[in-house]
Amino acid sequence: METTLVGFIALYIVMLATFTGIEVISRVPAILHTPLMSGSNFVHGIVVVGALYALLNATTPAQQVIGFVGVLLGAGNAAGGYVVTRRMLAMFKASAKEKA
Amino acid sequence: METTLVGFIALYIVMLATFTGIEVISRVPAILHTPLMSGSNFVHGIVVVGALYALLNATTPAQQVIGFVGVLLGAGNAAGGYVVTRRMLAMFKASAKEKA
Amino acid sequence: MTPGLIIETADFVAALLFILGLKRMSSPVTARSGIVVAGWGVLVATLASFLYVFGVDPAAQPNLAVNLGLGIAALGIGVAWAWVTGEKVPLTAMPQMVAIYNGMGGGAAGCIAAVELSGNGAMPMGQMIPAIVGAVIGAVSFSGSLIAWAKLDGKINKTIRLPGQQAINSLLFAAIVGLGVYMLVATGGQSPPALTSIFFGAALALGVLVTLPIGGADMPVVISLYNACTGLAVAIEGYVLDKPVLVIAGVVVGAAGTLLTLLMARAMNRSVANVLFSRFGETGTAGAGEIQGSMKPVEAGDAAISMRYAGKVLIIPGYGLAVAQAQYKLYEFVKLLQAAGVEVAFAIHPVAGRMPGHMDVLLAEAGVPYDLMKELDEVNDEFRSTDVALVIGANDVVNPAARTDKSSPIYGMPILNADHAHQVYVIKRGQGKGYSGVENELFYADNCNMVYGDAQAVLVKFIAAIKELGAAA
Amino acid sequence: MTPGLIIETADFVAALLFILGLKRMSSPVTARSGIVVAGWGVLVATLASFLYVFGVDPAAQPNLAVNLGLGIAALGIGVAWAWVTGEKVPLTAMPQMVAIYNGMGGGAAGCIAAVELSGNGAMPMGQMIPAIVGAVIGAVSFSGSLIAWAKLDGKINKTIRLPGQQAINSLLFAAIVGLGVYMLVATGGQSPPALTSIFFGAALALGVLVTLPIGGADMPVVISLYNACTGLAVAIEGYVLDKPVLVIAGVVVGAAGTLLTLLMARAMNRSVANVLFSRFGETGTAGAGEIQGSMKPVEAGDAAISMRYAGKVLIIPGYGLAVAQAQYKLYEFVKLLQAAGVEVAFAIHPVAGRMPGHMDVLLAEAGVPYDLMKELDEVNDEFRSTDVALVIGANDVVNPAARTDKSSPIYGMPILNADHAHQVYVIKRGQGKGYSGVENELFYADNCNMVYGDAQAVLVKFIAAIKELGAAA
Ligand SMILES: NC(=O)c1ccc[n+]([C@@H]2O[C@H](COP(=O)([O-])OP(=O)(O)OC[C@H]3O[C@@H](n4cnc5c(N)ncnc54)[C@H](OP(=O)(O)O)[C@@H]3O)[C@@H](O)[C@H]2O)c1
Ligand SMILES: NC(=O)c1ccc[n+]([C@@H]2O[C@H](COP(=O)([O-])OP(=O)(O)OC[C@H]3O[C@@H](n4cnc5c(N)ncnc54)[C@H](OP(=O)(O)O)[C@@H]3O)[C@@H](O)[C@H]2O)c1
Repeated sequence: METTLVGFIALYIVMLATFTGIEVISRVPAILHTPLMSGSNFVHGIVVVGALYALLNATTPAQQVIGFVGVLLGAGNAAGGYVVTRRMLAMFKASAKEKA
Repeated sequence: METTLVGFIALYIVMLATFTGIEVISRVPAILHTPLMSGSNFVHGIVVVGALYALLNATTPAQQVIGFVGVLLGAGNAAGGYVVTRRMLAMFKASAKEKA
Repeated sequence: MTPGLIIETADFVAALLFILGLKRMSSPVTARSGIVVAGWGVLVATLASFLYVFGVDPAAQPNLAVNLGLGIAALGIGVAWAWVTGEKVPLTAMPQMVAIYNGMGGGAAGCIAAVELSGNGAMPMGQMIPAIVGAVIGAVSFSGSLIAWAKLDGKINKTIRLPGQQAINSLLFAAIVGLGVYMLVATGGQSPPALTSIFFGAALALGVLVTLPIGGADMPVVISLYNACTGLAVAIEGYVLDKPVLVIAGVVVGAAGTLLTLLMARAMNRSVANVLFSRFGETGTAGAGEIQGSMKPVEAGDAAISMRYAGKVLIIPGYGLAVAQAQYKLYEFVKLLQAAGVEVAFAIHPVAGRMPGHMDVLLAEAGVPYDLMKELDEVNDEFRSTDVALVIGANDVVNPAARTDKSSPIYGMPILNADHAHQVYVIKRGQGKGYSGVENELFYADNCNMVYGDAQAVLVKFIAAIKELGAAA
Repeated sequence: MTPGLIIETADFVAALLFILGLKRMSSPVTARSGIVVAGWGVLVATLASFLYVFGVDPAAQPNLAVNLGLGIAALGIGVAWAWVTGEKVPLTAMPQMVAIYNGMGGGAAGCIAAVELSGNGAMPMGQMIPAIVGAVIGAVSFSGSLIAWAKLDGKINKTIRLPGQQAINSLLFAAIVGLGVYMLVATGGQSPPALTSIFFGAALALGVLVTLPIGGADMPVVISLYNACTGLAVAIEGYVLDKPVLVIAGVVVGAAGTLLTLLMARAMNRSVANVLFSRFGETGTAGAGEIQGSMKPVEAGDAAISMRYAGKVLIIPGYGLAVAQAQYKLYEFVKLLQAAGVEVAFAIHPVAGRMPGHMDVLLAEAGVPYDLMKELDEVNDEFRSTDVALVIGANDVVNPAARTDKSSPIYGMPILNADHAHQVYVIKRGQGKGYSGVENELFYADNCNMVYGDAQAVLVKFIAAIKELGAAA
């Protein structure tokens, strides 16, 4: 893989991602702060992709074990975060016609 | 100059800058929309930096002329945008004690 | 630190300062420092860019002293000229100044492209395509903005429309695309100067031709659009030059310009394409039906006195206030009311006047504190509890047809609920219609009275009436 | 398209989907689709990443089949386990599940670092420094989150605090830094496995030791902080692996976690450092002075009937509602009131309960529509025009001392103005204090009556009283 995240470019990406993150997230209303917590937790589950890369390139048994554990943990992060967030959000409903 | 804005990295920068721009700017209240227009106009005055680069690297007289014009125009953009925006913003004041 | 590193650092800092500066624009309290913050960004990056002298192309080495001199001269002249004009232009002429400064930015982007395309060697495709696209956008933005300036400044008064305008524009556009592709494929970055000149000439002509037929009143939308275009051109040339700071600044401005353009178009109930390609009002006027009732004039003095004894007055300024330059007199009048214990605020429609935020700047100029300026959403429910709504040179923004008349061209546009106030006074010169050219039912309503006259003249009478009252008491 | 290009495209799409997904979280109307959008992002990037098989290191080539099998197995097991636990965990156990999933992410980042550091060749400094820093953050986040899980899940009940805790932690931290520097300088990316193991062991131990002394009630703050840490670790390892999508996702999550952590800390009127390093309540309780007056108990039935005949009731839920799991009974009661024509809404304090948004999720679970849930700023002025404020298991969030008593540990925290309502009823079991351990003057106020009992039990009585009334009528 050609290295692209060199020097200042990485800084630019971090700066812009920080602004994007702060702006986007500060618009989430307090009512959704618990799902936001688990939803953002889900988003870093993308780490599983990095773990897969590490595992596929493992050469020693030690690397294979660590890589395996990494993928396992990352997959758990992603899947668990997704399910829990979806379950919570599914509960938020607007007032419907079906009045009590 | 080493080329760093290659391929996807440029796309990432554009994507993040777009989100940052939209989020930051949609927070500007209607009351400040005229200064926002001239202020953002000022920001692209940074083009003068690119024009300077082009001029300093000019080899032919034609390039020198075009480069000169570019720097002139860019400098006008930046300086004019700044002055006009500052003047407008300077007028916005809060209610003070000094009641009429 | 090497010169290259210093330049890169300065660029990074500039990008950061731009975003921080724009973030400060989210409140009138911090906005003033925002432009200063962004200003430091441009300053730092510009100063640092002189360090390029340590790394110029070997081919440019012999020219270095000359180029440096030219650079300093160009910077000096450009800054000095813009600073002086910017300082002394009256605030009413702001829109055309924004147009001209914006055009200059587009022109600068075009110049960068021209230098790169007249290149010192073969250019890879990946650079050449953006360079050409950026060149066209920059050039159109340049010449188009100049036309916008000329129109707003009264240098061009007519909307000039050639027969078959659309076809001509399309042909020209096709020619530009063709030339661009030819430059790309056939010349590989070494296109002969004559060809490049024709290419740029065509792009400049396109900007002129596209802008000429658009009416002067639509110019602010056009300027905002060209602002976005210049941003885009700068971003693209930034990519060509491998300068991330230009890309970021350009993209952010592109977003800002696009947002403001859409906002204006939406608030005018038209699409951006409609603004650009069709003459407005041609269909509009026919729409409105006959309105029942009559306009009831009232003496300026009587209106002023009834406001003097009101509990709460909401003032709705519009384009006519700007035309009459009556904001100073208006605030003088408001201060008299306040001194008499009347609660006064300004209800400002997002597209009152001819630019977004036009009225706010105008009122701020006269010294009105920004906490008295209320936005539509904030104030619209207050009209019911308002004794007097005073409409000054506004028309479309208080037209109830926008709420009720599906056939009206302004139907669906949010309006200020002036008609909900107990009493409405409208200051205008006569039967003149607003920007959209439709009749306004509000003026015929039972609770509405007209104070005819130029806004400035009427306000002078208002002030006199109140002062007289004070002297008599 | 080459495999590499497909992977890069998928990564880019994933980053875009993450941001679009999070943007949808800005409203309960769109939030449900937001997590789905972000979900597609992870799915696309994960599937694409299998294309790495076409470009593995030559050294890893012989292992490819095994590695691929391991990868699929690990993915399968991880997803299956998490999906099943995630689906069946009760909603009350959400905080600890978030903790454990978060810890797993930190662990995965740590594993990436471990693989890279046990590298296939010498690593440049520019990669090794971030790899090591990311490893520490990831490992601390992993073990710390597990402790947080254990505490919240009741597996660890005591706050375990060693003598000289601070000194031990500092020493351990210094040791980790020392080891890291040694690995960096002396081994050049080829550090012996034993050393690496000690290094990671120390980092894991640090996470445990830092988290153990923190009280269970403070755990949500800690989880949010570790969420930010995991984001940071992921971003850093993304840099090491040259994967921009990891950098962007990690940084965005880091921002989210930091924002939520600061929000919680500020709403609790404490600094983050205070949460982490000092036992809370030790000083707090002493602060409050004697309160005049007495608590006036009232029968559950009487309270219910007075609400039945009120015009407007605002309900303030707090931690006690969660403890009693009384949200279903509460909404049943509310529906009875609504059927009787009473206007009912919920006033929700940003830090009611033990997590930000805790009450909202709880009420949503019981079926309360989100448009009845009002935020503090939105609702606080309404109390003056409210007949009855019903406080259920809430304490700190309605404590007027936050407004008036400068010596109180909660002074300055924004509170719900329950005391401004005409009548206040408070449901709680006895004299128990809230999270901050201070007395609450509101309970002694003239317009306040106490309904003693477990929230669930009291609400059952409320419901019975209203139903009886309906039957009698
Ligand atoms: N703000 C923007 O971004 C923007 C951009 C482009 C277009 N627009 C459009 O501009 C319009 C703005 O609405 P508006 O209500 O502010 O203005 P308007 O609808 O254009 O009406 C202005 C009124 O002012 C009166 N007037 C003109 N000169 C006057 C003077 N010297 N003294 C007193 N009255 C005078 C005119 O009537 P008399 O001739 O009878 O005096 C006219 O009816 C909207 O239709 C909007 O869509 C806005
Ligand atoms: N939300 C967050 O993000 C977060 C995070 C960490 C900390 N905190 C803190 O948590 C506190 C939240 O305030 P709060 O008002 O929601 O709760 P609180 O101040 O902790 O008070 C809870 C009250 O509920 C009562 N209670 C407990 N179990 C009950 C039951 N089964 N039935 C009826 N009542 C019961 C208790 O009194 P009895 O024992 O007399 O019944 C207690 O006074 C704030 O201090 C906040 O800073 C919040």
